[in-house]
Amino acid sequence: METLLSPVILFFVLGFLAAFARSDLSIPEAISKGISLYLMAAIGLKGGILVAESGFSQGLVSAALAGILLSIIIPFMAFFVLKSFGRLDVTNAAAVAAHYGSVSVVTYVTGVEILTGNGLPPEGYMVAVLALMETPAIIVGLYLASSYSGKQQNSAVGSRGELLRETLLNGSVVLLTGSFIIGMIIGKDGFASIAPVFESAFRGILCLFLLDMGLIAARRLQQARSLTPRLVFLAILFPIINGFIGVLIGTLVGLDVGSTTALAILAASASYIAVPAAMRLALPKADSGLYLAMSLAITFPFNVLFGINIYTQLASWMIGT
Amino acid sequence: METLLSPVILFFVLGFLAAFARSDLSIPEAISKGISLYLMAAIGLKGGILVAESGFSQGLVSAALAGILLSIIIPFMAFFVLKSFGRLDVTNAAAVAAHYGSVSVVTYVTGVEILTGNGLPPEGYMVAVLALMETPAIIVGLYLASSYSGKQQNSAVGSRGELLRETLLNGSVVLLTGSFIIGMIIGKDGFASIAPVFESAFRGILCLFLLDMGLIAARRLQQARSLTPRLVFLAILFPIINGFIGVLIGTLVGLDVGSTTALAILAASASYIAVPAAMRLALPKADSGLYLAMSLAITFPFNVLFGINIYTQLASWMIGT
Amino acid sequence: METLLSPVILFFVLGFLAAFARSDLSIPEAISKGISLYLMAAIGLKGGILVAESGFSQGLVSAALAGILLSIIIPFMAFFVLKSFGRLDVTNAAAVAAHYGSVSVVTYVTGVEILTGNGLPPEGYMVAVLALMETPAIIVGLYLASSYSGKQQNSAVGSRGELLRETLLNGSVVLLTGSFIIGMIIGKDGFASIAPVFESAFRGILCLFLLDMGLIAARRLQQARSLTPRLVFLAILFPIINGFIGVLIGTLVGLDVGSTTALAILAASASYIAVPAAMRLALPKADSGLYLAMSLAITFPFNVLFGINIYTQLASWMIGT
Amino acid sequence: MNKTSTACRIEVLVDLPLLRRIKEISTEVGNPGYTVLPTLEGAGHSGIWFDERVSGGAGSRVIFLTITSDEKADQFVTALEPLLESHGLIVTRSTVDVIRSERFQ
Amino acid sequence: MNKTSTACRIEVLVDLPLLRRIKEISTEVGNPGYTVLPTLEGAGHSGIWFDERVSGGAGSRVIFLTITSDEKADQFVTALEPLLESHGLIVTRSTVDVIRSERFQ
Amino acid sequence: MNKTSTACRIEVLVDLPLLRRIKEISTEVGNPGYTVLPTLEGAGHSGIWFDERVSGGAGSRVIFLTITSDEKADQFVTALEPLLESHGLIVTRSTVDVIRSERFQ
Ligand SMILES: Nc1ncnc2c1ncn2[C@@H]1O[C@H](COP(=O)(O)O)[C@@H](O)[C@H]1O
Ligand SMILES: Nc1ncnc2c1ncn2[C@@H]1O[C@H](COP(=O)(O)O)[C@@H](O)[C@H]1O
Ligand SMILES: Nc1ncnc2c1ncn2[C@@H]1O[C@H](COP(=O)(O)O)[C@@H](O)[C@H]1O
Ligand code: NA
Ligand code: NA
Ligand code: NA
Repeated sequence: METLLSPVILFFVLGFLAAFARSDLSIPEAISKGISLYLMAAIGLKGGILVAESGFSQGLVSAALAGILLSIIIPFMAFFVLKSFGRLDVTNAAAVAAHYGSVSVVTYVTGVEILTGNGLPPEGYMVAVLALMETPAIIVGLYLASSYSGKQQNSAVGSRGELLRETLLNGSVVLLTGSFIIGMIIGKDGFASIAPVFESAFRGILCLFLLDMGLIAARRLQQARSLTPRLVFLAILFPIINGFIGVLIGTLVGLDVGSTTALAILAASASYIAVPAAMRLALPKADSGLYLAMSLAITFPFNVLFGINIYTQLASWMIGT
Repeated sequence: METLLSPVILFFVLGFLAAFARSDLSIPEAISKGISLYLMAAIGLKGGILVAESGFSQGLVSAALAGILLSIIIPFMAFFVLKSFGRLDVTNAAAVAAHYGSVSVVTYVTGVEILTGNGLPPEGYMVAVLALMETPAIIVGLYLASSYSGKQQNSAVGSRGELLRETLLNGSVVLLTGSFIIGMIIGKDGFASIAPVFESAFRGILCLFLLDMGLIAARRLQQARSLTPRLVFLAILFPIINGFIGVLIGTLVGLDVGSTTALAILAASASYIAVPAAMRLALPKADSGLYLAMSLAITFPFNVLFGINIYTQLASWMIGT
Repeated sequence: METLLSPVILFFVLGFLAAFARSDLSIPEAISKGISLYLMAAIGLKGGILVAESGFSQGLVSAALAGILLSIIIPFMAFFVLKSFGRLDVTNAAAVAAHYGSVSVVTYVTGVEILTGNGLPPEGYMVAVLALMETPAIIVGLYLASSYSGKQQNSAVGSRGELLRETLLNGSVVLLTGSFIIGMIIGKDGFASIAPVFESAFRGILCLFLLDMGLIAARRLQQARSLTPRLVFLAILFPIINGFIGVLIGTLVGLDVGSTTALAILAASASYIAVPAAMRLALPKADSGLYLAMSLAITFPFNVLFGINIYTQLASWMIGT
Repeated sequence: MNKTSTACRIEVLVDLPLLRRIKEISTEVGNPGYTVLPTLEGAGHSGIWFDERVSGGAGSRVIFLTITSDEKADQFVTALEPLLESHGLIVTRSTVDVIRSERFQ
Repeated sequence: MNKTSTACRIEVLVDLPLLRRIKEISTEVGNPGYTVLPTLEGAGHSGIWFDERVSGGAGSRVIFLTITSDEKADQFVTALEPLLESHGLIVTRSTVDVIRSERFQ
Repeated sequence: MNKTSTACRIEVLVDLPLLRRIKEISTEVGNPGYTVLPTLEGAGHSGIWFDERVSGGAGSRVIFLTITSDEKADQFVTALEPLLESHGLIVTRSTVDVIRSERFQ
């Protein structure tokens, strides 16, 4: 409850309500994009610095494997549910499934803010796990689309290898990983002089970004014509199930409560950056209004408003602090 | 005098001179808009936090009523002066009058900075008064235009109700009010973690914004072809008179010196956000170059450079500190 | 070596590598431009404040004369080398030469950060020298182009006087000079309230800007079709020679180590703001891909990664601390 | 090869606050497809304007671009008429070749 | 006076992630000249989109504009065909007068 | 119904630092109306450019768009000629239908 009254969440709600009331409030796209790059650089740096301090531990390897595993199995499960219960065709089911296998940086960032506020900061290396989880689901999604539809989908836009390269070099992946490495190199001392920007300002800027996310989420929701009640239901069910699996696996591989919750948040979140861009290229017949609506307009708000708290409770209860 | 040498004012002067000398210095529009949203969020938050601390007082109600009253009577007075002495036709007189009835957020913000610097911070609830004063003048302006010109003006663009809804949900009104409410909810404690952005950075960012305002004001002035000496005179007379009335009413309803000055600043300032947008829609025959020049290029600089000081002196003298 | 591991430099390297790997990472142009304006305002303010504290000294006059001298002789020397060894035609040689005679604000800013980190902060008035050195080389470049090609080059776009006016009123020159003057007026006390933005945030924002510079430099390099090995060689040789001359002259006129190094950095750096814009107008036949590649994609990285350190060592050795 | 045929390309230069109305009008005449393009500045009988954004889009203009059939173009332009005069819209119309013209009926 | 002659003006409305491919295709048919224009928002059979940038350009579109000879235009459009259907590109073509037409061969 | 008639639509792709001159030339031939459109990137004989803004607009281009009468179009293009060759402007011209053509004389 208290979490819901944090400024970050309140700004999200403000944006959502404003767009719903059809206010013309809007943040220039250049600013949104700039803030989103800032958030990635900041979260990458912070993760790197934490790792520089505590050193790579065994936990990193387990968490990384757990993350990759999750980003492969989640799209498989999601695909079949979307096709059967969700009544989507193969292409759309595969495209949506890929989104749920990948991750949302801002959900993660918001989660870390809340966890840190509750005295449960996740390990720094979870940022590396975040970066690792961005891409695999895209490959799984494309595999699903081509095996089940029986045709090669993206011949016109270049080979699959090229698409893979583009996805791995997606700006957000590169910036996150690069900043993580920079954080490891500079360590806490090197960070001091840039901390006013990348640390002190972080929460305030996150507020502005979530205001924008609220606006965008509500607008996407209003314009989502192909969103059936079944799909809305799935867009809430998926994060719960995936978050639950995340908590389970995190506990099994021996992560602490904060990191387990972080893994659950990654599992539960759905991409809205790297994956949509890849899907527009590789599965152009998939309905972009649909996957963006599910990921941005339903799953994202759900996670931010409720999911993060649920996974935290679950993890605390499972691991027992 | 000292006020004129504050960095905020000096950056305004720099922008003004640069544009006057026809330098190509310019701030990208996305940045201007981003900063303007930031300023509204920050001022809203700060007001809300102050109210959360001191509680809603009787002062709020009086100030709110005083503000709404001002924003109704000012356009009436301005309209007749603009029509007779200013020699404007009905439509232009009504459009310009609406600007003077409404308020300028940045003038207010600059005023608060100066007042706070002088140890006279206005009450937090004045932000709510600011939000309340944005809209009524638009309605009065439209009323004046249609009663005196004898024809329905905006039939082509939808009903008056729709226009009213759009104005009330104008981005700046929504953000200001929303942030004010968020400020009241989070209070001083919740604000701490976002204070580096919304408080410490405020003055520096305001400098950059006023640099831009200086550029824009000078460019508007250079391009204002329909600006007669009489109208220039009125664009300086209006803030003085309205500021004076503001001080009077503020004193009458029992506000303190800071808040009285704030009310005077609101009365004296002219809108350049919500009102121009509404006028383009509802009174398209009015000359946008004219009302923006009067409001942005003359009244705004006048208030920032001289008005704020004048109203402060007047209020101090009337209320006597 | 240590310098190479500062976050500012590492972000530059990250950008460079990302663009080289053809990642789609990119910073919105509005943000780049906004940050670049911010950096100029900040560096101008800081210089002005330093001068306000220490007063104008004799050093300023010597440094200013030294700077102007450098910005006149460098393009002459560069022109003949570019024409003979570099095998460029008159127009291109003149255009490139003008770039090397002028200065790069960001190289200077990065240099000051490194110098300050090493306990060798240059005098505040070096910012004024920076502003003075932006323009003269343009005039020399145009003079060279018209005397050696034997024809009037820019008749179609207005007189030379007009071009000069435009260059002197170039946004970056105006903002730098204006902020410098504001800094002198407000002094340390007036600066306190805006320091969180213009001082504490400086390094962090510089990181983001250098990330962008890395991206742009690498992209320019990839697209530079007319860049011959000889020109690449010159784009590295010029900063070394010019930096060396800068150290010499700085030592001769009696500057301290920090200021001497700063003068060397100014001499060694090549413009990529004021000069390219002027050249597009006045020498349109010159290849903009070429001069931007030399200045932005080779000389800039060279200076940031190696040059600044070399000039510091040289100055320390010559002046002997 | 794809069937090429002709269609009507309409561009409307419109004040940002009025864009919503233009979209509604276009949709009402059964022409839901459009693309909006940005502009930077301009000049005309009513003087110079430039997009500074601080005045809430009052001074900003965008181009509403639609490709449609001749009939729908006529209907659209007719429906725009009241706004044309009052709000000083600039409307141009030209014929273009389109591929897969069935999309623009 | 400069020689004026006619050329073919092609506009392709394309998803940002696909732009690179369009450039390649244009270059492959021997038509290396182009200019890219921004757009703000739009609507069509697949609903409304707007450029919010946070979703990595997935929702953004740009206009690829090229002026070329009739032959090259034909070749370009033919080479685009596989993408036309699959990726829902919008292609319009018109004739314009150009000055110094030798630049657009 | 509004009177429709034809006018001449001219587009000039121009380097940002040169825009001021183009406006002056247009005004000098008695054609004060124009709209400026942004561009993002492009390629031509002189290589690829993209709008990164840090190099002060040297690498940026915009489109100067004007709708005018045939005569004024001729005059404008003639007045542009010296710049055409020297500054590598790209000028296209086409005929469009306009409503309220009296505005574009
Ligand atoms: N008739 C049209 N006129 C202009 N733009 C269109 C039209 N139809 C579609 N578009 C643009 O093309 C995009 C994709 O169209 P569609 O594939 O029909 O959804 C739309 O979002 C618009 O930006
Ligand atoms: N064929 C073309 N079609 C569209 N734009 C072009 C074409 N050729 C050149 N341009 C544009 O004009 C700029 C300068 O062309 P150029 O002088 O040939 O390098 C290019 O960078 C493009 O933006
Ligand atoms: N002849 C023209 N060519 C292109 N754009 C024009 C022309 N005339 C007017 N405009 C645009 O339309 C806006 C309004 O025109 P006006 O109502 O004449 O002031 C101008 O600011 C320009 O952006
Ligand atoms: Na996930
Ligand atoms: Na007022
Ligand atoms: Na130099």
